[in-house]
Amino acid sequence: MNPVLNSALNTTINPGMAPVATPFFFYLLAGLAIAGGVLVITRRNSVHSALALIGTLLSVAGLYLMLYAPFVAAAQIIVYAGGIMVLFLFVIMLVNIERVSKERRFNRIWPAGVSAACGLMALFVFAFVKGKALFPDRLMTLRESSNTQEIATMLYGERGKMGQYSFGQYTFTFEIASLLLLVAILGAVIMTKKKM
Amino acid sequence: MPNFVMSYLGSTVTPGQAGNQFWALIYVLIIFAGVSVAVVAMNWIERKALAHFQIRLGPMRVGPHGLLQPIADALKLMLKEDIIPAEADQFVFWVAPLIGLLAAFAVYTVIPFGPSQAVSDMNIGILFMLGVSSLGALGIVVAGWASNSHYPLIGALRSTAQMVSYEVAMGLAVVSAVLMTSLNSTGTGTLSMIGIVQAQQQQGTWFIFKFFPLGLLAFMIFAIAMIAETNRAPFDMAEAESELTAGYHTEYSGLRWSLFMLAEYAAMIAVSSIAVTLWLGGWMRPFPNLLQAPLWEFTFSLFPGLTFLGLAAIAGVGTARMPSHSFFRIQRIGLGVFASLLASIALLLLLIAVAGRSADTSIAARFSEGIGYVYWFVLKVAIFMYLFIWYRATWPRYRFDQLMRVGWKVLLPISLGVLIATAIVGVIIS
Amino acid sequence: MNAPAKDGTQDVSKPWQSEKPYLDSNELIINMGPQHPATHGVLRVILKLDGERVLGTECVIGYLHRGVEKIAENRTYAMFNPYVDRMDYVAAVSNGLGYCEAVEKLLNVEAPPRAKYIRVILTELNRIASHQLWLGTHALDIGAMTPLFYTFRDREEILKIFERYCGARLTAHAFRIGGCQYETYAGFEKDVKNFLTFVAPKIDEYEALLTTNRIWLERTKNVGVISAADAIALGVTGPVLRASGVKWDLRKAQPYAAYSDFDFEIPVGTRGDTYDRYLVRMAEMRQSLGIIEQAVNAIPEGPIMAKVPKVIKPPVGEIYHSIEAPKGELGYFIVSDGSTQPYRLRVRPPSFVNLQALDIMVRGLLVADVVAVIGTIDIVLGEVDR
Amino acid sequence: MVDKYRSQYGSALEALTYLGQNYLSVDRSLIPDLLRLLRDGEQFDYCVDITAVHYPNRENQFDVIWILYSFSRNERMRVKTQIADGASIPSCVSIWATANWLEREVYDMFGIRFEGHPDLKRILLPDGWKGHPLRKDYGILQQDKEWVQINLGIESGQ
Repeated sequence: MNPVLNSALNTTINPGMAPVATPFFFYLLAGLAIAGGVLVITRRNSVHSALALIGTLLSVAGLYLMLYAPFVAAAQIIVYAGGIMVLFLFVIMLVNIERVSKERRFNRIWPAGVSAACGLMALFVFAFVKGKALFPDRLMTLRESSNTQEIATMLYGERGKMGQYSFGQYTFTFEIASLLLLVAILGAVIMTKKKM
Repeated sequence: MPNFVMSYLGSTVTPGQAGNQFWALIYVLIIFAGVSVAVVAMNWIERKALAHFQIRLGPMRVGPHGLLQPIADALKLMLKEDIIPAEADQFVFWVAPLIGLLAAFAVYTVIPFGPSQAVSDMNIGILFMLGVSSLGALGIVVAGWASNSHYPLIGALRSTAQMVSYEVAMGLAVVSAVLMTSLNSTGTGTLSMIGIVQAQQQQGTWFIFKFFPLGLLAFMIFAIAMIAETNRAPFDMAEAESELTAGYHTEYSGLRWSLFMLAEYAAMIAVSSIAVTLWLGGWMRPFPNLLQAPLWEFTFSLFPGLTFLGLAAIAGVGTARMPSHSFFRIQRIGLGVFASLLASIALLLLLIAVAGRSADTSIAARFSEGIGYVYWFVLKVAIFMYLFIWYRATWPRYRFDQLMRVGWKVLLPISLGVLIATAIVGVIIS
Repeated sequence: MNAPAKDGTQDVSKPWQSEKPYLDSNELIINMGPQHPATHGVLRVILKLDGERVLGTECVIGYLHRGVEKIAENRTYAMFNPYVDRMDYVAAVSNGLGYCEAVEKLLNVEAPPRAKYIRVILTELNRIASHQLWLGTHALDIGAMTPLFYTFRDREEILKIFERYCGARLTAHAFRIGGCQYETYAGFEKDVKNFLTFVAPKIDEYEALLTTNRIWLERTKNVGVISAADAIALGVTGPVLRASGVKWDLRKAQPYAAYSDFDFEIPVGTRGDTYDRYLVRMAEMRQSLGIIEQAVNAIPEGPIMAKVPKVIKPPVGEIYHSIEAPKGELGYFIVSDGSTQPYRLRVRPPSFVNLQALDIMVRGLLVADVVAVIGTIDIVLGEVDR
Repeated sequence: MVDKYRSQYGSALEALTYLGQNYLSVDRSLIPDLLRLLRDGEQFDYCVDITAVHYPNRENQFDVIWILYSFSRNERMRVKTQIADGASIPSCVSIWATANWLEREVYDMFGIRFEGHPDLKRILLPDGWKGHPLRKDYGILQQDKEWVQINLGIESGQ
């Protein structure tokens, strides 16, 4: 790993924690994540791909742990693996769409898919090459601590005292997210609304 | 070698913190063995207690008073043929019980049997537990799907919907407990399990008694939600024999089926240990602050020994009253051996307790202290286990839609209310 | 779905027809097959489900059909007596009473008073045993495991009394045409009295377990409701009819076998749902205890067998006689052509007719309720299929 | 009550009693409306039973019997009619819903067809069964030999 990142990491961890980020675990988890991702796409049976996706999510949670962000890892397990994936499996089982109709629809739109993938690939390559210039020194400065007060101050600056926080520069993004959720909920209600 | 071992015995830091993988492995093995023994004991107690509730005797043939029945069951299940339905999904069918088991046992890495008796003290302990226990629902969904037959699918969907909806109520109840931890001097709460128990110690009250109605209410919600979470007693819609034959594990047989049973019991113990840690002050003995005097300290440290002595006495009375017919001779010997085993454990514990009292810094003192912690924790969990059985004997089963109604329309609003009330009271007091 | 008519009584004559012309995509047809834990015997119910909700049911019966009525035409009157016990094997004694009384009516013979009293005592004991078996299995279907063991322990006492009286426990061939075969064994009254004092607190135990049990109420209140008008139209009788508010009991309306000498009330429900049927049957058990007590205290002395010719050859003619069996009105229509064998013997089984009401009670409920409703109608397949 | 009907229907209706149980022996043509009249006019609102008796040597071979009971008057009544073999009789499911299964059983056992019955098919015997067991000409061993041998392929039990 490049020295800058390593030293930055070491300073941020509190002294009591022995380094968990041993290379062996890192490669294991990263490998698992990639393998899971590949499996998700290649599997014909939708339940298998869902399981593979769960595998990926869990290994990513492991990666977060290695980044000394247990809270994010736990959130990842609860929200993604425990919550959303269960509902995914629910939908797969309940709707039980036959495979044939899926394939026919999939085949017709593959040109659009490929072009979108190429666009995304170009974006990644561009960011990777120009890395330094684009994000000069935006290293992860968020230090992990079990003290919720510290986290609050880090996230929301000094105003993060108990109860009087305001989102500062994140307000706009927060509103968009909630709007998105609202749309999703309405969609769900309309789609499942049977003539009772 | 001894001082090497001794140094570890005396360690006051959980292996996780000490970063010592080897010692953590030992702890994990101890906990696995402990939980398996607990599951075996639970199996026996459930059958006997349920039987005595229903004015019958329960297993009496296999070993004295059916003591060897769980072992016989385990053997039977191992020898049973492992049938996989024809078009079942081989891989998924094989993986499902493993997911269930993984979810059930992963929780034990964080359960604190004592201030330093836990595999690792994650600072997100309670979150990790909720996350992993919600993975259990995956195992069930996938099992229902893989059996590729009508009833298990419906059973699986039902039990998953039930688990997901009760997780919400459970999570909120847990949050209100965690809120209480932040009312100590430093004003910052903690998610780590050991931290929660220490907070209860500092605040001198178990959270069940804190802000009187709120703590109890949150505890009640958690107690109800945890029964639904493990598909037990009044909420056992999944294996409602009368309609869906046996729910999601209909197609399983033999060892694979026993994995599901193991997962269910392990989940029950895990969930009730969360309740104990959060509301009933984990490993703390009753009235730790009030009765500080060394005399009290000593009497409480005698409790483990006395309990085993009581058990040994019961077993002894059992051997004495065993009928003298030749058929019972072996059983009488068996029960006698069991009684003497219990008696010897009792003696050992009493010895440690007495030795511990005399010299404070000696290994024995720390040993008896450690035993005390584990004993009180296990005692509280055992009470919960008995409640599970009691519910199963008395309550009929909820219908599925009533179950969901209770989950969403009753438990959720109350737990939200309790959460808000705890927050308000907390801010006002601190 | 046949929408219920304005005044709440559905047009019951037309069985369920699905308005939807095509089989709806998520309409499920589940077979609650002949061997299913909750169908109290070999009854197959085809459930047409929309998701969890029941659209309609169709009962397929006949798995236990033994052709009892055909056999009757080839047996003499006395030889047919044991067959009658095999129909509703849970309440065998009351079957026997019905048959013997029907033939006695045909022969225009009256059983002596002592025989009548013995008959009443044994039939009421049998009613309690039948209700206890119903309560045990019904509670088990809804999930409460414990009542089953309590009820079967107490039922054991009744079966012991039958065994001491006539040698058989379940299908006790207790009565003969013209009276009873056996004089009551020494200590019969003492046993019955001990039983009365033994079982009274036990019924309170069942009540304590279930009557105010939150989940029991939730699972049985407003489940399987049938209005009085529908019940009468469907010919439903017994506790199911009384739970719907019709105060009618053959023991009071058309008393037979010394029932006129005893006073007892008829418990009646109001809403006609599963909970009311539960209450009616529990009250009926208590009433039966009262009847037995009065009968045992006032049992007359005297012969136990009327003068009945060795070979029973009733005059040509036909009669219909019915009694109040634990499940409802059990009737015998016997046509005799003067020979020793009945020309035609028709049995009117209460379970067969009550089962017909299942379709009405269950529409719109959930699968779990179908099990509860089958339990509450209290059917015995031996009687349904004959 | 009986004479009111005799005046109305004249010869087609005949009231008899045996051992205190009165019953009407009625001509086949009166059947659906007389029963409806009995239910509405005379409150015989509970149809206890519908059954039949087979008299092979009579030209009208079958007796179809309705056993009625009136709750309000606490009284029983039987209505009998005679029909020839193969003749059908109007169904009274629309009068009493209980008739549905009772008529199906009479059809199953005797082969008497009921017109207007919602779904007249066998109720106790398997659908593919040939013959109607309760007819006098149907031997008692036939049921055993026929079904057991053909379907189960084993020698009959008797």
